[in-house]
Amino acid sequence: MMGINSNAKQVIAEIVSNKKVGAYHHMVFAVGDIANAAKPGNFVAISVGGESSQLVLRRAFAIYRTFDRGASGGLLEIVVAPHGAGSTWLANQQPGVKIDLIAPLGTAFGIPTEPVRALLVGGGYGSAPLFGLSDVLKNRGCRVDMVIGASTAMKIYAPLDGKRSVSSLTITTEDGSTGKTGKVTDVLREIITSNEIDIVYSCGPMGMLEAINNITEEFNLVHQCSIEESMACGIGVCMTCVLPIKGEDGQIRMLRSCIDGPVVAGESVIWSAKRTIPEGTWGAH
Amino acid sequence: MMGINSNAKQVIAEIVSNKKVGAYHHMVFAVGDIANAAKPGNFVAISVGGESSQLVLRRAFAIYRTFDRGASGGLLEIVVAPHGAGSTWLANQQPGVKIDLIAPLGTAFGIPTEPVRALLVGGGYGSAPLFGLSDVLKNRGCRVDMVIGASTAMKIYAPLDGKRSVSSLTITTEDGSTGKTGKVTDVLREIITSNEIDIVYSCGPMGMLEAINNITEEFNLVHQCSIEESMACGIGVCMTCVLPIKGEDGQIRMLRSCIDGPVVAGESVIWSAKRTIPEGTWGAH
Amino acid sequence: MFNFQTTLGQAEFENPIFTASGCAGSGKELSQFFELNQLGAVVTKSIMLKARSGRATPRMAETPSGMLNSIGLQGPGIDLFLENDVPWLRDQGATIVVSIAGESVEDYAVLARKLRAVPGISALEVNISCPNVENRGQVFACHPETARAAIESVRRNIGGELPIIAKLTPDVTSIVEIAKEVVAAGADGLALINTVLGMVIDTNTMRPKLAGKTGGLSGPAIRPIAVRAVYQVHAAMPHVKILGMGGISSGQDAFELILAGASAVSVGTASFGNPMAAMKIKEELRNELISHGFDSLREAVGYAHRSEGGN
Amino acid sequence: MFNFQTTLGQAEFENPIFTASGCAGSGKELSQFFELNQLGAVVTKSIMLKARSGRATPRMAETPSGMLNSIGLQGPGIDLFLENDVPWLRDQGATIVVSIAGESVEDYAVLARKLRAVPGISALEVNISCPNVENRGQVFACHPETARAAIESVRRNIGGELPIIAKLTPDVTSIVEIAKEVVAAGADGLALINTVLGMVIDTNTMRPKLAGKTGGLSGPAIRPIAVRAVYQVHAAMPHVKILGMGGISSGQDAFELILAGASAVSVGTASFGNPMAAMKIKEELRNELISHGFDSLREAVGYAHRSEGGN
Ligand SMILES: Cc1cc2nc3c(=O)[nH]c(=O)nc-3n(C[C@H](O)[C@H](O)[C@H](O)COP(=O)(O)OP(=O)(O)OC[C@H]3O[C@@H](n4cnc5c(N)ncnc54)[C@H](O)[C@@H]3O)c2cc1C
Ligand SMILES: Cc1cc2nc3c(=O)[nH]c(=O)nc-3n(C[C@H](O)[C@H](O)[C@H](O)COP(=O)(O)OP(=O)(O)OC[C@H]3O[C@@H](n4cnc5c(N)ncnc54)[C@H](O)[C@@H]3O)c2cc1C
Ligand SMILES: Cc1cc2nc3c(=O)[nH]c(=O)nc-3n(C[C@H](O)[C@H](O)[C@H](O)COP(=O)(O)O)c2cc1C
Ligand SMILES: Cc1cc2nc3c(=O)[nH]c(=O)nc-3n(C[C@H](O)[C@H](O)[C@H](O)COP(=O)(O)O)c2cc1C
Ligand code: FES
Ligand code: FES
Repeated sequence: MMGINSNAKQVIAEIVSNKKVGAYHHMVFAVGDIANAAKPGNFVAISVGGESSQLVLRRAFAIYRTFDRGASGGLLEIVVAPHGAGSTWLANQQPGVKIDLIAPLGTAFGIPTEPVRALLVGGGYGSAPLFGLSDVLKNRGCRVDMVIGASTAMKIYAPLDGKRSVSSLTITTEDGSTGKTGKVTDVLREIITSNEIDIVYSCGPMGMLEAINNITEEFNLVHQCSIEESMACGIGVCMTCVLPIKGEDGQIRMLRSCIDGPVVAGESVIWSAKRTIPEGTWGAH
Repeated sequence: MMGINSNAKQVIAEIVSNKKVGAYHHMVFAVGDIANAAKPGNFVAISVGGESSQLVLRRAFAIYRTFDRGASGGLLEIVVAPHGAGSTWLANQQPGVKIDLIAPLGTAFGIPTEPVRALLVGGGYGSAPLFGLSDVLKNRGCRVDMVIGASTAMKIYAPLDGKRSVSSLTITTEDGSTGKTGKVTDVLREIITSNEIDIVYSCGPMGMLEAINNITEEFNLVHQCSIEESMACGIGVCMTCVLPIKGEDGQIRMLRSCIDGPVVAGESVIWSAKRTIPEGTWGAH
Repeated sequence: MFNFQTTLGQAEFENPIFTASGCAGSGKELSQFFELNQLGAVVTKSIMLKARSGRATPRMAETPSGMLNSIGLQGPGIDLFLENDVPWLRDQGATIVVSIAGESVEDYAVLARKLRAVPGISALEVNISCPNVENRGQVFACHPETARAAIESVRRNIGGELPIIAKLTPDVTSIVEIAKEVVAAGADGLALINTVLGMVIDTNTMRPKLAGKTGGLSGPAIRPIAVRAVYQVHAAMPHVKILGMGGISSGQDAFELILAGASAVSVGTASFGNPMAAMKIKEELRNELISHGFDSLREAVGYAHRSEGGN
Repeated sequence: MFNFQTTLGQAEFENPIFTASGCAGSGKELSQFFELNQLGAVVTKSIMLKARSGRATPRMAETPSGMLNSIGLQGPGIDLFLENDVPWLRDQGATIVVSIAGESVEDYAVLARKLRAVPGISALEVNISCPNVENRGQVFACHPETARAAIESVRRNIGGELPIIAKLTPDVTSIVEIAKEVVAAGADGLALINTVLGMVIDTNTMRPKLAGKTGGLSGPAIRPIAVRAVYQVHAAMPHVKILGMGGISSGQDAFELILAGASAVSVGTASFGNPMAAMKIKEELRNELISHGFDSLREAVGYAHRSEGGN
């Protein structure tokens, strides 16, 4: 457990841009060195609400991309879905405003050493971290296919330059307002088969991740997924963000999704637990 | 007691301008009809902190001036001294921001029916409501002299057009950075005598008001002062803002400075009480 | 048609949004902002036998998402109150809940006798979260025996008509124990919660900020405590009607207390920040209930207690 | 030279800023942000006899200026804790206060025996705000008898060396009564306050938001309750050292608790919003004390209690 949060830094970062993209806000922060340290899958924890806010906890956001601009400092980008008080506040902040953030936090997507065929599956704003991942995979010589799904077109996050970086992009919406009508899982089996996928990466709501995991098990594929649990601290000190994870020793433990996640192996998650403590969990009684 | 708050309206008012003037912010709000109803001495109660603020109470500000612009709606002006969380937040809000305010509240300065010689004495931002008062008095044919004091030059609020509206303006600062060195009370006796003052109006910290009242008693002058007590509601429902006031029947009562004040007769205030309940107060035991 | 009506004991109310005692003045102050007959009820400031000057100032301190107050029950005394305030409220068509407070068990008896024949009062809220001068200034509602004694005293003297709502403090080891005691003593309903004892020290003067040193904490900060208290008491005595309060400032907050088990809610501190708070909350609560598919307020009361199987 | 040192029982600390139990993980998580030896002490997460998975999720809900948690004391158990966590903290040069929690009086005895010979521990914080399985799950600190029994059990088994700091819950009718009881039972100091029992109902699911239904309220919302508790206990027992906590997020907040009577303060929830909170508070408190003319922390402890004549 040495080196928890070992790349993390707290900085006051200026908002460089804030653009509405469909239902989301694409926000860019000037973060300095942090940009170098971030890997696809990591997240950033952001203070919300300003000076005399009643919101005492940070909000976590998956890092969409980072740019190292050398001497002029790095940029970090996120995609915000205005939802409750905190995310709505953040989405309303304009360029020039200074924001307190901590990054990079959490685990990153594992990158295969061989050039493999990877399928990236994102739900809603869950597509955001997959574009950075796609770039890294491509640089390693991997073929990258992508599937993005949401309830409706406004909630599909698929920027142009992101689209260009993948070999194929399939979009699904439940209301059929863009792409195929249905869920991401409706198209996975065909893509996995026809594109001879070796590994699946996913990010989105728990229900979607579970459905994806059922399919990857069916095909016996490696599945790395980024989970989203309610986090009070984001740095491992509060124990609120736990979920049952089976270790290599077969033991189930309540692990923190902020430092042992958000990216975890799909096979290690006890999907059936559904927010209970499964029998046999270490320390359960 | 009929007609409490009877002219008060709650409106969402846009900030029209916000300019730093010395240590203060001169702020202008587009308030519509309210501008007509306000009288010198009234105050406005303003929500601070924004959407998810931890500041649950309004802040009171003396109304500096109002303008009726006919069809295009009225303007209301205040002078804000950034102090704690609420006033600092307000002073940082820029034109275009919408603010929830209630006005006009509280009692107004009594206007003599005859053309008399009035002396207006303000401490710090306490000078603000006196300029509107001065205009009204001048229109009634009164001669108006003014004294403004503060600890230092930056805390003297005396705008150019305000200065023009008075017959004489004396400024005092404790550090001598502008005007005469000393307190307002150091110059009062001379002005009262030489200008044959009939009535004194004052607004500022309690200590200053008390010192002024000692002098007006000495000269047997009418003294109307605007007091400042901690207010939770500003509209008379919470009973936090009380102070002991002697009625015409000689009975001392704990009266609400938000509806029975802020302007009260200097002679009715039990200055010696100093935040205690004086003996003989109605209901004290 | 959505049914917003509610009951507390035998009393019926058109809607579940009340003002909180001590947070609506005499009613006149708010009537400039909305018509008082739009409220489920006006709960009056706790009235005592005699006129009271209340505590010295400062009487309030703002705190994170809340405030402390130590008003000390300033008021005109029951006789002037019945002469002036009640008739005025009646003229407005307001539904009236009178809150009373005593310094002794006997005070409660006298207050009840003075009130029992007064027309136009819907219920009595009995504030027993105040100091008992006969018992070293200990708060009645802090101990089962004194809580019981105060409520029994009202019960015996009020006659059969007026429902009694006992208002409890959360500053106890078990609010359920006190609630059971006052219900056994004859309370028809419970008002939960009064303020939480707190203190602020002024770091400039380096002394307690309030003249009375301690004060009552109210506002959104205490809402989780209120929800817990209402939930616990409703779980223990589902048949006892609860008037919930503590930090309600939106329809969603009111909905939370209703789901926990409150049949009506009082709006206190929120009215200081916004005189229209009660009206805003009323509208928002109605929408909240309708959007969740409820046909009436009553169906939602205590809904958070349904068994896991429920949907 | 300004003297920032403080003592709790026989234990001495370089400065009065501690982490709060359960709010600093194992220490490792924070050590990326600052050196742990800069703290007055690291107070470890309450450790129990055996490994514990803690409660099901959701375990937290944000509330106005605060949060609810129901972690359920997840942890590795005392043996692994002594094997891994304590040596690591010692290596960092951290001053260590170990927090223990039991489910029975006997648990506290065993924990004390396991700890008494461990080198490098400065004090024991005894968390008695946890359920007693032998007494219908009632919280030890809620009743004088069980509070006393738990502390006595530690006292008898710890030997004479380690100071015992009893951590109390504010959810009682009289915290002074409980405080007196645990001091009589052998506590050298008191930690005030643990979280306040609360609940949030999720208006979407219309059920309690936390899997454990109720949770502990912490953060700035409860600060006035903490200040009051520290002030009351210090007034009653000025000689007993207090470790104050509850919503401290600035040096001014810490100063408030110190003026009320705390000799040191723990920073909890504030570290969730800002991992550097403890360091920021330390700096701000030092400046606050110096700017008020104090030459040492000690002079300021309980200063708000001085008589009216004082300046
Ligand atoms: C690892 C991780 C990555 C995330 N990435 C993104 C992202 O890229 N874009 C984005 O818009 N949002 C993301 N979220 C969700 C985001 O952190 C906020 O929780 C969400 O925006 C709701 O916060 P709020 O203040 O608007 O809602 P509120 O209702 O005010 O939140 C109240 C509390 O509940 C928690 N909470 C509420 N909803 C969620 C949720 N869905 N997941 C976790 N905690 C929640 C909040 O963190 C907060 O503490 C991510 C969350 C996690 C844990
Ligand atoms: C009738 C009246 C007229 C006022 N006119 C002006 C004005 O023209 N310009 C101006 O800058 N300020 C004025 N004030 C003071 C103003 O209302 C704020 O209280 C002050 O700015 C401090 O608020 P804060 O949020 O910055 O401080 P905080 O410390 O955050 O305030 C905390 C609480 O204490 C109360 N409080 C703090 N200081 C004072 C004070 N001096 N008087 C009353 N309550 C206080 C606040 O209202 C608030 O509820 C007036 C107050 C009253 C009662
Ligand atoms: C200024 C003030 C005065 C109060 N006076 C009384 C009172 O006279 N009688 C009473 O039973 N409760 C009184 N209360 C308590 C409120 O009725 C209510 O129980 C409490 O404030 C919690 O609700 P809130 O958070 O909505 O304010 C008072 C509260 C405040 C803030
Ligand atoms: C997530 C969390 C976990 C906690 N765990 C413990 C614990 O294990 N033992 C304990 O004595 N107190 C525990 N507490 C209580 C804190 O130590 C502290 O007493 C309380 O939170 C008030 O301080 P704060 O407002 O600064 O957080 C916990 C608090 C929180 C928020
Ligand atoms: S969010 Fe605090 S431990 Fe993970
Ligand atoms: S401020 Fe509430 S009564 Fe005056």
